[in-house]
Amino acid sequence: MTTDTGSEIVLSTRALTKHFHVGGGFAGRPSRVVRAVDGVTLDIRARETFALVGESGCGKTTLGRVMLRLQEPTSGEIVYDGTELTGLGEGAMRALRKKMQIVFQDPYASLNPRMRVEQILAEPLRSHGYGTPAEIRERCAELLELVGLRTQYLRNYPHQFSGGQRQRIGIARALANKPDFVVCDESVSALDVSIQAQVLNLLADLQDQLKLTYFFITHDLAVVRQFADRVGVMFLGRLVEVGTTEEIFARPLHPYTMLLMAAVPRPDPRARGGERPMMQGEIPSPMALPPGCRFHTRCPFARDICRVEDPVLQSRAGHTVACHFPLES
Amino acid sequence: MLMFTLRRILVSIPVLIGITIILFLMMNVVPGDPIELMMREHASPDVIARVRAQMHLDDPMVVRYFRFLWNALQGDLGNSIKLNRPVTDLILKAFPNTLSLAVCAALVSWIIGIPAGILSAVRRDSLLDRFFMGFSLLGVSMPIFWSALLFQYIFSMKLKLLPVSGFYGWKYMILPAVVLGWSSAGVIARLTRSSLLEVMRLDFIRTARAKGLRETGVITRHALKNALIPVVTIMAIQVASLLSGAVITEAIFSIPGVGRITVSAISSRDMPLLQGAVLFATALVILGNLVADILYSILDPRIRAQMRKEA
Amino acid sequence: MTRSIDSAAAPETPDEASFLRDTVRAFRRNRMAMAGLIFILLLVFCAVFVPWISPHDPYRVALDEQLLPPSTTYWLGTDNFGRDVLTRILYGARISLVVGIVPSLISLLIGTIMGILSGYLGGKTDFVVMRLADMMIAFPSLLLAMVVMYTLGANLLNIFLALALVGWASVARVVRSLTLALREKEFIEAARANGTSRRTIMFAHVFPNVVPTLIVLFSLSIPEAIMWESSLSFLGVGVQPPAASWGLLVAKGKEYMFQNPSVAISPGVAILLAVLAFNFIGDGLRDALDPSMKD
Amino acid sequence: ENMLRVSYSEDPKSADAQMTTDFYTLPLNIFDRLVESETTGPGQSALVPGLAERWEVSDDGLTYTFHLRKGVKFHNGAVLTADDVVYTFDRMLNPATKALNTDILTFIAGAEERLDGKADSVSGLKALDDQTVQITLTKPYAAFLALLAAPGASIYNRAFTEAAGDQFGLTPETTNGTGPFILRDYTLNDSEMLEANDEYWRGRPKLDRLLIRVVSDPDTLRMLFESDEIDVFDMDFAPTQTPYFYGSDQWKDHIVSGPRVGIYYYNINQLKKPFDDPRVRKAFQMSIDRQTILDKNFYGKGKLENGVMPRGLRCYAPAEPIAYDPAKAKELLAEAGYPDGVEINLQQVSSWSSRWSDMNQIIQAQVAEAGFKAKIITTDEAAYLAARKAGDTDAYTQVWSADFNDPDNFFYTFFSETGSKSRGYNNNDPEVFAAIEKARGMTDPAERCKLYQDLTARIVDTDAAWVPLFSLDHSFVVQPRVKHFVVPWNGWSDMSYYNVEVE
Amino acid sequence: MTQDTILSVRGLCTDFSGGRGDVRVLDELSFDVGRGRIVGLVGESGSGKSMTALSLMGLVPQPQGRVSARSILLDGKDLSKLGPAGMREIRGRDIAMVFQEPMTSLNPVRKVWEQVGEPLAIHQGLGRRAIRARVLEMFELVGIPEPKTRLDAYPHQLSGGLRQRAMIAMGLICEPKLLIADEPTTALDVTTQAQILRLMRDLRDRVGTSIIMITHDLGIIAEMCDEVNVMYAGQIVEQADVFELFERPAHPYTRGLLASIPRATEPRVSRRMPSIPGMVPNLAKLPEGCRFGPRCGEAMPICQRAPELKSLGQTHASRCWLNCPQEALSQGDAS
Ligand SMILES: Nc1ncnc2c1ncn2[C@@H]1O[C@H](COP(=O)(O)OP(=O)(O)OP(=O)(O)O)[C@@H](O)[C@H]1O
Ligand SMILES: Nc1ncnc2c1ncn2[C@@H]1O[C@H](COP(=O)(O)OP(=O)(O)OP(=O)(O)O)[C@@H](O)[C@H]1O
Ligand SMILES: [Mg+2]
Ligand SMILES: [Mg+2]
Repeated sequence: MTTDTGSEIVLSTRALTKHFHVGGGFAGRPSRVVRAVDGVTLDIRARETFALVGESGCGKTTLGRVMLRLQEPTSGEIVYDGTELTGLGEGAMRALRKKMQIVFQDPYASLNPRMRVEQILAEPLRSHGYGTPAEIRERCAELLELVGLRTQYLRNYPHQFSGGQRQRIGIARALANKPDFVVCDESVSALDVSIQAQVLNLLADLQDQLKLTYFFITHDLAVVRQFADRVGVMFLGRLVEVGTTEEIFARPLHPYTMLLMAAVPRPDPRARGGERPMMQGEIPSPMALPPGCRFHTRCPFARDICRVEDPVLQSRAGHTVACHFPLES
Repeated sequence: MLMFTLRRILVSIPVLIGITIILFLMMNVVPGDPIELMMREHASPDVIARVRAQMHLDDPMVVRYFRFLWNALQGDLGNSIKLNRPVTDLILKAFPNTLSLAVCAALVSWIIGIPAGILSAVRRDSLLDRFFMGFSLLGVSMPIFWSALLFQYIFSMKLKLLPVSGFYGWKYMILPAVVLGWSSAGVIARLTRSSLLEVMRLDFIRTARAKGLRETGVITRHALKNALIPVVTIMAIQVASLLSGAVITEAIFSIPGVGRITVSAISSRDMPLLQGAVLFATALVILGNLVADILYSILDPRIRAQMRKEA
Repeated sequence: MTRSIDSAAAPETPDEASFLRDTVRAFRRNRMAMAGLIFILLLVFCAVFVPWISPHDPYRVALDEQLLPPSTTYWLGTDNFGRDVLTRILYGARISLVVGIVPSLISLLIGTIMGILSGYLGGKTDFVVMRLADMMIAFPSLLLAMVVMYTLGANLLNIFLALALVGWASVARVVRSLTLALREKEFIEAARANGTSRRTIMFAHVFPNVVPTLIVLFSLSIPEAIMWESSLSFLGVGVQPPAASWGLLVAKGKEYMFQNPSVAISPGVAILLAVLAFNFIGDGLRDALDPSMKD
Repeated sequence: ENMLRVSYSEDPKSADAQMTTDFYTLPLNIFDRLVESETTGPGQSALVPGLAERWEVSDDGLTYTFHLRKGVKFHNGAVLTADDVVYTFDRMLNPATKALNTDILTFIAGAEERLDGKADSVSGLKALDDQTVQITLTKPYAAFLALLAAPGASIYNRAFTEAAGDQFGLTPETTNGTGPFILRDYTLNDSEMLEANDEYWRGRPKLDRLLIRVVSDPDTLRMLFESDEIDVFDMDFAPTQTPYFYGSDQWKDHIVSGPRVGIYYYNINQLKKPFDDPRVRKAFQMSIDRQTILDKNFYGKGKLENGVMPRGLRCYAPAEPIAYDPAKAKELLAEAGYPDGVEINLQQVSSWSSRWSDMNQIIQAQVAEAGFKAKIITTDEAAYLAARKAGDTDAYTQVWSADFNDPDNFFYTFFSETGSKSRGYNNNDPEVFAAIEKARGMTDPAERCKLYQDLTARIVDTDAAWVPLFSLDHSFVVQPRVKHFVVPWNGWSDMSYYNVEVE
Repeated sequence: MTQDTILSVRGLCTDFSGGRGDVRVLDELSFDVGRGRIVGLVGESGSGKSMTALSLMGLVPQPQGRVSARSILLDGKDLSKLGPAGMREIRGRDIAMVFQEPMTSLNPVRKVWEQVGEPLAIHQGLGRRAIRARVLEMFELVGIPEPKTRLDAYPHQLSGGLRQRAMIAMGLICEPKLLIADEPTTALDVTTQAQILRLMRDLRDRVGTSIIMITHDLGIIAEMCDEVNVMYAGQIVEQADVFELFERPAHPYTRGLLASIPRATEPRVSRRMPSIPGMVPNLAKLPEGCRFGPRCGEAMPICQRAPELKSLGQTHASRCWLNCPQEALSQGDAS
């Protein structure tokens, strides 16, 4: 391990749930429920990079947003640095936001096209009463330098930057108030390969320098392997497997994890063609979850019990997994 | 679908009630007494007072409002003060005229507006585009009473093709419908144009072209239906707004429609008639919106699914 | 510093072209829109300086010079009081432009505030505001305007009021739907994640992003208001003579159509041109402000 | 087919004469009155027997006995009786009717009590037998017979009218009279169709049918007329077309014109400054160039008036001419303490025809020369009526044409105690009030006329309480096939089409 | 050009005229596609991959875009000499295209089978029944489960994977000689992506269609392609057999690219990954000489001059001075 992951827990969730009601409304029939996040219990340690992987629509973004209370959880607890967030009032929550930040996927959409870089960076500072305008200006310049951009860009608009530069601005904004905990929601997915590496390097440097904790949401397993300390694999609103990166990649216990990893195309023409196992069928809708293990419809190893009983997350061979019949390596 | 319709109707109830309250307040806070207006100086103050009392005009406003509401709920909109006829009768007699005018006008505006919009979108920035957009905007830019005069003069006086005014058959409908329809054709044309331009930028148009489809095929088979979705929804609303916007046309072409009744109700402070007419017109606009939504869902399978799910 | 990698290749002077400049450039390339703009500017100039430009008094009554045909003294002839039609049209431009602009501004202001509040706050606020807007939209607009004019009296202020009442609701609807879309944007979410207050978000993030649409709405609602005023004038509840507005001039001139067509046609043409010009400007702005139409 | 097509600019709203003060064409053609005023020449009329064959007036002028014509039938076949007459008048005075024309009958004994709801019947109304009606007045009133010829005094059938209730006159089914035409079709805001009454007691009218179309737009009306969809073009509905028709070779020979027993005037409110001062009022009179307005704005189709009575009215005599003299007016203003001019308001109503606003604009320009800074105030009718009643107006212009041929119709309307206040003159001159009351009861026509002429001098010259302008001719253009079209004596648009013929 | 070449492009240039003058987005592209081969087109965003596809299809937005080429031979026929009508004949019949976004590339208001079968109606004039039958066959071929019930579905009723399968069915329905797939799996999940890629390869094996595979994912290239063209700023910078490319990348850009791909198969060594400094140049403001020069760690003085695409053997070519040592050295001396 290259980062000194502390053992103290910076953020944890207990049975965190977020359900969306779609349709319905008054006088309509009861609306349908999307179980975007369905009972997630998770501990994130200080100064680690915790990666969350899973397929599109499995609830990664929702989990990240709920953790920051950008969306209200339906039930469950979020404890940040000893503070229970769920019951917190508006004002207290706003104050806490200094310490918890988020970097978004889309560098285009996450910067207000009508604001100059300076205004973008100053906003979080102002929201938390950072100091005099002069101090704020100074801090903005400092931030820009921190992410490797020249300070004369302060007066430019977002559209005058390339994707990678924009993402740096997004990162600078997240770092404005010296947070401890940063959610990176697909922060490098939209970037070109050659730029992606630059930004990942930047994130790594900043983590070392500023002692940050990353909650790193992605669907790119390669990035996870190269960047994360621990990994959580999510499937339809549930965590199905959690462990250190090496553990998970070397010995996936959950069939889903295994299949996910098998699906990643390898940048090596010699490795192709090998008959890797492949998932069949479609992912069930989060509105109509099957009974039992929610993965059983696609699982090549499913047995009777899987169709009836929902497995719980349990410790197994150094990491945790939610499966009746975890794979043995 | 039924649930959806029901829900929409439920939501529009506060709107209707709100409108009657606003009207009631507006007409009551300003000076002017329908009885006095009706009797002018011919009646002594005593007589006026007596009549007012007979018509319950002296009751507190709240009482009067709730009486109105209660009666309206039972389908009784009262008697017109000035015309001395049941409001419901008056409106129901005048309504078919206005409706046929509005529908014909809407047809005209579609006949002008939609092809104009399509052509100018397809030939964007060409002379043709300018011409068609200009033509439909011309209708928007001419006061109705002005274009009415022009059309009457040309088609009735000079060419003797159509009757000047009146409402006794389909021939009488043409001029007013053209005048009124032309005035709203610009909206349709502009919407069609921008909507089509928008659709033509979408990915599936490229897909259609990649199949080797001709440009006309691309437009008729792929772009048009998508582009017309917002247009059609506006069209339904437009019929409703033409219904209430026909005031001037009705006056010029001597059409005994709702608009004329309403105008005279305003100037004579004929509250029951005005309330009734506005309530009716409003209900129609709401109905138009509802129809628009239903049309929307018929045209767009995504919305259809949505509504089925919601209901 | 190792991290400055990026700056090395970045352009020294970043692309100067700002949003505004792009818009102006795109607008200027649109010939119809430019023609419209020039016409309107000319009109505004004439309207402002008409007392110095025109030798005629717009209110002088000279019954022996009734309904003269166009001549070198009276370029567009005279009306039934012997007043110079051109001068009246230019004076009319003052009122008509004001009638076009002021109520549009008012409805834009109200509509924007309501729309942003409704769209951003959602919930009860949204329900109430939208039902209010529904009411205004469902209320037959010409009748609403007439009710206002009849009950509160026919004067300029009430015309503003009537037109603003009619206009704000549709603005609010548009702004609301824009706000709803913006609310889902990541930069708004980022602001919330920063602990930025709702007021600041609405004011500093949502508002600037609806401005381009507002500009387009504005330019398109001016001609609409001009037409509304002419309808009200025709019904006798608009601007009152001897003041002149285009709507009034056309409505009055119509009576003399067969004696001196110029009296009716000239102000009509003025309306026509101005409305077309504003429409072209509006379309030009829409195209110029819509980034997807830009290359 | 033998049909005459005429137009109205607004829907008459009802055929019930008791319910309207504006629209008399339907009553005049559907009903008859006890007495009729017949047009005997341009601007001239005579009272002739109508449903009453003959009548007697008692010497004290208080009791009128009418002998009804025998065998007159209503459209529904009912025979006219004296009880119908009593019923008709009682209905008008019955407060439940909410009738508008009650002042026709207020002289009848007991009328006020009935109106005020203090009595269930009118003591002065009696059916002596089936054919005889006796009406008793509270005091003699010289113009009573003329009043009974007014459209508002049309006679209804008791049984039918009672059954129709408040729907009387609104539909063909609820309308019934004795007149020359029968209402066959009534489409609100569109048209009314009348058909000849074959049983009419005076003989069947020459027209088979009479169509009254509602056409509110003047240009449309003209085009309808020119494309032969209308037979009679009423220039009152489209005054700006006057020069066109007078100048048109096709039409100028088909113009039927007649004087109007009506007068254009300016009202002045004496309750407020500056018109509380007679010098200011005089100045106002003198600062208006009436001849120019008449010539230019009304194409010279009329005559200047200098009194309260227009030409054609009984007792009319030319009055002292009012000179147009802005210089003098200015002097008078200065004398009254306004050397720098004075501000006044000219009131108008937005829904009125543009004729009034045109006139105000011209006068605004004209009186400016004398130093009146006139502001034109436009309100809606309700607000205007309220303001007038409250005495808040300065001046307004209007026209009044005779309902019945008697000066009382003018003097009482404007300068009686009630009229002066409710119409916003506030010419609170007790002598004038007394004189008007006195004139009403005078029986000697010559003496009575003299009194009215003196009153004119007093009101117009001495008090300058009123600004007479002019009386206009009323012109119609008719299609060549229309025969015997005559402008009614009072110059109204409302008329009986009994004598008109179509080829 | 050999018998086995289905497409041979020579000197393809595409220019755009816009607000700020003309921009050349494709600069002298030349490449071949062999019969039954899968040729990859890889490069970063904006490098001109999609534009290449559109240029071949004749779908470059008009009138801003202009395409010119010395020749574009499709099975011997020169597309660059065909007019719009001729191109329409070819499109959908001889060359078909599968687009990136399966959701937006299908018309939301028309049933899937109508859309998939439309090329048949256009090019073969088949009736509705025949088309429906063919579409059903195609659905089976591309592995759409329960194909019968999917015929009458609307696009929104299908999942992303199914939609992309339908798109592929649409592309293949006229049995084109060449299928261009522009990032066909970018919008899909990893697992679905793998299914689609396998499907495309199977189809190539069974039907024998040649495929141009456009992607920015070198993993996909390695999985799928026989040959690769690497694009940078509107030019092909390296052209090679896929094994050649991954084992002996000749261009510094390709090398940088390969190095900066994170690998899921190898344990982490360091968190700092090799990366190419700088950013992709703006086509309107290209650097002098080699377009990659400013970002290149191995830049030399001669890189001020634009290098040519130089053959390094039968199956390999690269656009870099490093591959022409003599010239590079002599130039270096001269300057
Ligand atoms: N506001 C919302 N209302 C209703 N459903 C929602 C809402 N937000 C998310 N969902 C649903 O919740 C589920 C999880 O969504 P989420 O965005 O968290 O997935 P994700 O894993 O981040 O997917 P992706 O990889 O595509 O970003 C999805 O089915 C989505 O449709
Ligand atoms: N309409 C246009 N006008 C001017 N330039 C354009 C236009 N469309 C595309 N371009 C330019 O052409 C270049 C090539 O674009 P292209 O879409 O082919 O890139 P790409 O390699 O497919 O990228 P991506 O991976 O993002 O799809 C880009 O630099 C782009 O800016
Ligand atoms: Mg997500
Ligand atoms: Mg692309």
